[in-house]
Amino acid sequence: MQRTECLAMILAGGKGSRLGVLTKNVAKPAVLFGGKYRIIDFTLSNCRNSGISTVGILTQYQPLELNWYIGNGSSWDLDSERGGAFILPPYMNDKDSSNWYQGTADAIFQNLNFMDMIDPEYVLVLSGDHIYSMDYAKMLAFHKKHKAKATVSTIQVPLSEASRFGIMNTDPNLRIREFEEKPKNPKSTLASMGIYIFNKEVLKEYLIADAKRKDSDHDFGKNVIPAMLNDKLPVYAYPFEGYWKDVGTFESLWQANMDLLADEPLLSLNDPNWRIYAGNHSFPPHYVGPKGQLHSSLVGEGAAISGKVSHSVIFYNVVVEEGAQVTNSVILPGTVVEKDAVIDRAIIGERCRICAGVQIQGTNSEVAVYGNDETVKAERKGKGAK
Amino acid sequence: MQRTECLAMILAGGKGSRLGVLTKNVAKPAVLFGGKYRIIDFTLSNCRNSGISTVGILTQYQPLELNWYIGNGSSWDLDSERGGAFILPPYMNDKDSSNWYQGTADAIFQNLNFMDMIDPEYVLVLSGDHIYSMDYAKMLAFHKKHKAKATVSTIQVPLSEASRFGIMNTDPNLRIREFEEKPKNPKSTLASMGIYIFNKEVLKEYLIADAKRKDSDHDFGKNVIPAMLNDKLPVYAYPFEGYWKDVGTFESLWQANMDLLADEPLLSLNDPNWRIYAGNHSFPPHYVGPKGQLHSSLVGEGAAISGKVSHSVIFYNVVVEEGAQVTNSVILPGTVVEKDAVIDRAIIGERCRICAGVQIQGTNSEVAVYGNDETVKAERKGKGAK
Amino acid sequence: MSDILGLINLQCPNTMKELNAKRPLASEPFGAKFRLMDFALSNMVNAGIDTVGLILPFHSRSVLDHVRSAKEWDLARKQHGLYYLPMDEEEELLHPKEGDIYSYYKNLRYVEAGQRKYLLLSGCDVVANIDYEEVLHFHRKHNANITLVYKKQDADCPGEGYVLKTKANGHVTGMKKAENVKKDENLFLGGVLIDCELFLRMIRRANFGGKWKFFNEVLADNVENLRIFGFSVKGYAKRINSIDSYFQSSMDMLKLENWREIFHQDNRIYTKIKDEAPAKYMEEARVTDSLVANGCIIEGTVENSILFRKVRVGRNAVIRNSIIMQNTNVGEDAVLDYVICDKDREIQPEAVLEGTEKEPLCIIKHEVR
Amino acid sequence: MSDILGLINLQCPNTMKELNAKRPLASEPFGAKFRLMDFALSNMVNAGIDTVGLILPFHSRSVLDHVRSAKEWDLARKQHGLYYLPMDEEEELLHPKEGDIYSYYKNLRYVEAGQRKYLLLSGCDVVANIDYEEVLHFHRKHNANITLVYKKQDADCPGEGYVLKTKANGHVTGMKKAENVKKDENLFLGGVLIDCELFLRMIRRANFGGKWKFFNEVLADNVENLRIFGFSVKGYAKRINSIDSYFQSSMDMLKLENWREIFHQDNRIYTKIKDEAPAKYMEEARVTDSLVANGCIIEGTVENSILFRKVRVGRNAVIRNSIIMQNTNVGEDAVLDYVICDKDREIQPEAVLEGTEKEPLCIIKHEVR
Repeated sequence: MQRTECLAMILAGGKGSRLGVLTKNVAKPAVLFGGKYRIIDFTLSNCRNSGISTVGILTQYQPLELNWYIGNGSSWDLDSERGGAFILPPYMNDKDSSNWYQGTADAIFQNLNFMDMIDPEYVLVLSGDHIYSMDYAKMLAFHKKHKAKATVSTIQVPLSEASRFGIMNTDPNLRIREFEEKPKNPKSTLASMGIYIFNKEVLKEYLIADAKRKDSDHDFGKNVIPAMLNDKLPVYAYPFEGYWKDVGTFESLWQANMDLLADEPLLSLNDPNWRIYAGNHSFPPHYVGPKGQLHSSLVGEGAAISGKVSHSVIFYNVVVEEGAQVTNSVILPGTVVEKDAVIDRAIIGERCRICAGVQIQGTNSEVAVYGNDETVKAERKGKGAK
Repeated sequence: MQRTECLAMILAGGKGSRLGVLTKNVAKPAVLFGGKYRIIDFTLSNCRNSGISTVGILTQYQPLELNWYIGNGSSWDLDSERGGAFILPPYMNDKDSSNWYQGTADAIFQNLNFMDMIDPEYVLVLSGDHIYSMDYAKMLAFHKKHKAKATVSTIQVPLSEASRFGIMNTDPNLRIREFEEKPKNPKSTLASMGIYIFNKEVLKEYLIADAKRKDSDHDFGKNVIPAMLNDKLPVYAYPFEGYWKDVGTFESLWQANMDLLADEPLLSLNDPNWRIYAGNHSFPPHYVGPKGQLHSSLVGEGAAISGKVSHSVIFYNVVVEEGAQVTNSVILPGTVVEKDAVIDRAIIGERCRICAGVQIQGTNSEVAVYGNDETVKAERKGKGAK
Repeated sequence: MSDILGLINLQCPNTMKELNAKRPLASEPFGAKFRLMDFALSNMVNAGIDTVGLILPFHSRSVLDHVRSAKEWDLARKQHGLYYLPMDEEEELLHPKEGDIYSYYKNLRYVEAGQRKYLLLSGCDVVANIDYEEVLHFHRKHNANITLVYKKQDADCPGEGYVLKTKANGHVTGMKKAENVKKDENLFLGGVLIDCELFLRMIRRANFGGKWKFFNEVLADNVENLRIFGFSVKGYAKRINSIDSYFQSSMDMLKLENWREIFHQDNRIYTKIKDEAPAKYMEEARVTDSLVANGCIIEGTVENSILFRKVRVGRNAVIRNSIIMQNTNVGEDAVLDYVICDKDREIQPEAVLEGTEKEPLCIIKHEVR
Repeated sequence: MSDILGLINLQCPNTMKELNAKRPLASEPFGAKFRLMDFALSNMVNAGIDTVGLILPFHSRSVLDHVRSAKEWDLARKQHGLYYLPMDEEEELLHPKEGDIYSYYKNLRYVEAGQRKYLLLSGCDVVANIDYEEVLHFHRKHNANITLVYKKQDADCPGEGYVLKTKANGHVTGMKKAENVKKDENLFLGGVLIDCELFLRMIRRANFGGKWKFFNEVLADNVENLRIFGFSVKGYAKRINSIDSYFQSSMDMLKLENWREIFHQDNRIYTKIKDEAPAKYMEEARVTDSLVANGCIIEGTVENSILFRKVRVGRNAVIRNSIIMQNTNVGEDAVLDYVICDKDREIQPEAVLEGTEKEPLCIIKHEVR
């Protein structure tokens, strides 16, 4: 049997507080996206497509729906005897002490024994709440080629946004010389994506050291990477190019959905060589009625469209009745948009009922948002029930 | 799709403190038994053989090896799309509060949302650390026949041991009139096995009420069942007959292993209609050398026996070299008993090396016990490295 | 564990050879993402049946390719699950026996080893979402030896079939083969619930006695001796026995109530998972009265049609009254009307392909899969 | 994802018809719990190959029954995994073509769809734990077009086989068929690592040119044109081509070093899981020099023998130099010497069954499985 070369550890405990009603009962990685997906599908599919078959998923906040969704990992072909998807919640150790995960580095630190059991050569640390397609095998090849001890995946961001990220300065060989977490005056626009590859033994050493430091936030960007740089370890910046989005707010989640509707979207869902895997629901192909109208939209399975849908993302099992109009919106699974209802610039939660004639209208600066299982009887404008 | 009639919830977080070195890194349900099994195999196989396909496994103490072992549940045919094995560790809820499981009832209470998601008619509460074969379908039929709200599985115990158990008094119809947890002066010998069936809605109601009571230990035997009796709910005692053992100490674990060596053991491992499923290791059939001698013993796969083994349980991948003698002992996986070593009345941990010529001798009252990965070079008598 | 053992005979005669001579009827695509065998398999699984034997036709490649490990039907199990029952005698092929009795006889060991009380036998030529739990309930309630599943016909149904005469309580008093099935006749749908022991006895005796056909040589002869009951399927149920009935039944799915009843119940129809993206409608798309599967990208006009997974409809292309199977590209400005187009075809831009309602134009594959 | 696509030809000629005329060689039990095909399948899986095609023989029942969903080999996958490649032309059966080229030709679509750089082709008649990762390394190092896996024979090996002439660096300079393979000759073991593109080209051309046999009509003819290398297997490797070689190879497993090398490496041999209890030795058991599988219960004497799963050895029974397959009961006081006993047999108490080393007595099943 082959040794696991690279183990992926996905941080999936995020609460996603700014997504309000959409993360009331689920962790952010479980938020729905793109007509059939959940955000974590992109990271899991990246693993699968990059040939990484052993994945630890570190959960903490409201893990039930996420655990249920991931199940045995079979949707991503991760239900393998020699690999697999392992849910890693916080646990109690033999000293009867126990800790909730304190920071990104602490979460990995608390699972050192899992890492030791798998015993990979490299550890890939990922976040479960980014939307992107990325071949980690290329990043690993880069890491090996540069004989790095750690590699940080990076992307160019607009200078105006740089202070929201970890920003790096590199030498011409892409070796990182300086790393500043959320600098007030960023010196470059090369931002960390929160994706790291470490040589396992090096990672272990630094995590143990970091855990002992009382002044540490136990965070990769703030503590572990700077400590490695301080010790002059070879840490490199892998330059990623392509679509990458951390959807932290309603508006960015909405925008990321709308991005899919371009004629040639930057993030392709239809690439036969880079499939995006998702949980399966066994719904039939969707139905379009005699008066259905569909333009510039994505429509999931099991939906029944008898009204007008344009520039929208319609999830599985949504019903749009005759005379209803859905524009510039995201309708989550199982919601019924009744006769003559009108929805524009909105995100509507799962299993909602938008009653006949109701009008929902977001604004340019703020999309209207409704949580799950709501029945909307009267007209409401603006931000809805956040 | 059929509704799940009965959901099993297995309490598998026990530390098993009295099993010392054998539970240093694993929870008690993961302790090895019978040449190829772990204790929880019996409960999981009972579920499988009773037609229960949805199982929640509540873990807390050192869950890593247990999680790894259970994996996607495929060894017990629990990797089903419409059922499955779900590991349920403590988690953080949307109020940012979090609790370790406080008692048996609290552990179930904290997973009410899981129960609601599955939405079964009945909930079967089980312990993951008992060794027995039991058809839960019969107990469920009993529960339904008596129109009980709760049913407690019971077994007759010797009067001398009754004060270690929850003891019941029943009327002639087996309806429970009184339930005393560990009574000093037991009034009967009908003991609770810690196995309960509840109507889900009733269980939910009582768990919510129990959770609010500050004076409660949140324990089924101490609190929940007495509260139901107090409210005059129909609670029945299901009479189980057969082999049942809670192996809490080295001696009882050793004895339970020895029980398998009888010509017709009370607990059969060879019943084609009641298979005991276990994780699989893909080892070959075991090898017996030219000078091998084997009597009254169980031998697992991948073992290589060139010495003398009698009245012992030999796990997979154990090596017994020429001239070595193993008697009345349990040898856990991967251990090598070198030339001329002599072992009697002992439990030897995994991957140990018992060096050539060493003698290990337990006593009548105390078996010798060694933990995992030990190299035993010199003779030690008695209790070993507990 | 279910009391019922499942057995599906995929050796249905292929009545749609026009479409693909080597693809067995069981593997014909249906309903924009399914194959005909999905109905028989899913109906069994939905009734909690955990052991299903598939009697394979000689051309088994497309079946094995579709079902594979049977994960999608939750039948990839360690114990029980799916059993492939292949042909394995040269004799069967060289001198194929008419009828199904010999096929069952050869697989009696599967039935014996199953150790269940009942056997549910099914063909693979029916479009229906049948609740076999209800059938079992009916079977027990009537203390029947055998229950046959039938559909009372709403209209004449051309082509041969077996019809049942039943009393009001369902007791079957007569069975016969009809050259054409008429309105109000009870068409047998192929589902047979029978005690395993009785089945074993009947098949052994029939094979020994040189009989060939289970329905008309064994069951029909026992109408007097055994308690044979008929279970009437109330919902949509149609047997596919020609291109014509295939086309009609496909078009039936374009009615919302049929689509809901067949596909959108609690009891789902399962099929092979392909992980395609949601269907994408471009700005110029005009689609009405259609079923559209995931993976489709539509720039043209689609009316009253069924698009399987990964169909691409080019700009200004027009598809009407047609069935377009998986992975076919319809080029720009092409016009299709009353067409059944097989998998993986390339329809050239500006092509004009027209059949008629009575005779849809079949565009077939050259290669076999 | 592996660079290698696996393809196993299970249409090996059955050279052990004495034992079971309808069981293909691939399904012959071996080594107390395995079947011969387990070696080919496990060796591929252990090299990280995640897509394996099984070219089925006509008598495929025992193969489908053993492999089923392929979970045990970790090949029950959504994408990739195991593909059954059945016969599907009457012609193949009516006028079977000699040789293997037509079988490959018919499955070229599988090879094309796999989209991998290399193809690893294997038969199913070899007992060996082969590290194909090392073979790939060797193949790349020598920039070979084709690498053939062989074993230099320690002793004469009766029966026909293909032998390779190699230079010191492994370059193959000659290939031929031998009627009897001699000591020190390089016996080809059936493993071929080849670029997919080259394989596709060669098979298309060979089939078109009316050639039948891949080894001696295609590979042998290209020794001059292509870089063909031979990879020498250092460890235990034996081809099963007769009852005699089967018996010898089985007995070889009773040497601790062979048992360890074949079965007890990091690279395991996988087989169907049966969930039997550990073997139970009763007070009276006397067992030496044997392999004993789970589920056995032994009260008698066993020497120099192989007991498959669920064999029961009654009190005072004596088994020597024998292979007893799964689920056979040996009655009290029975005596077996040089016996090969098929599955599910009942050996009566006090029976005396004796073969010789040269000619073991075969006790066969009547039914087929």
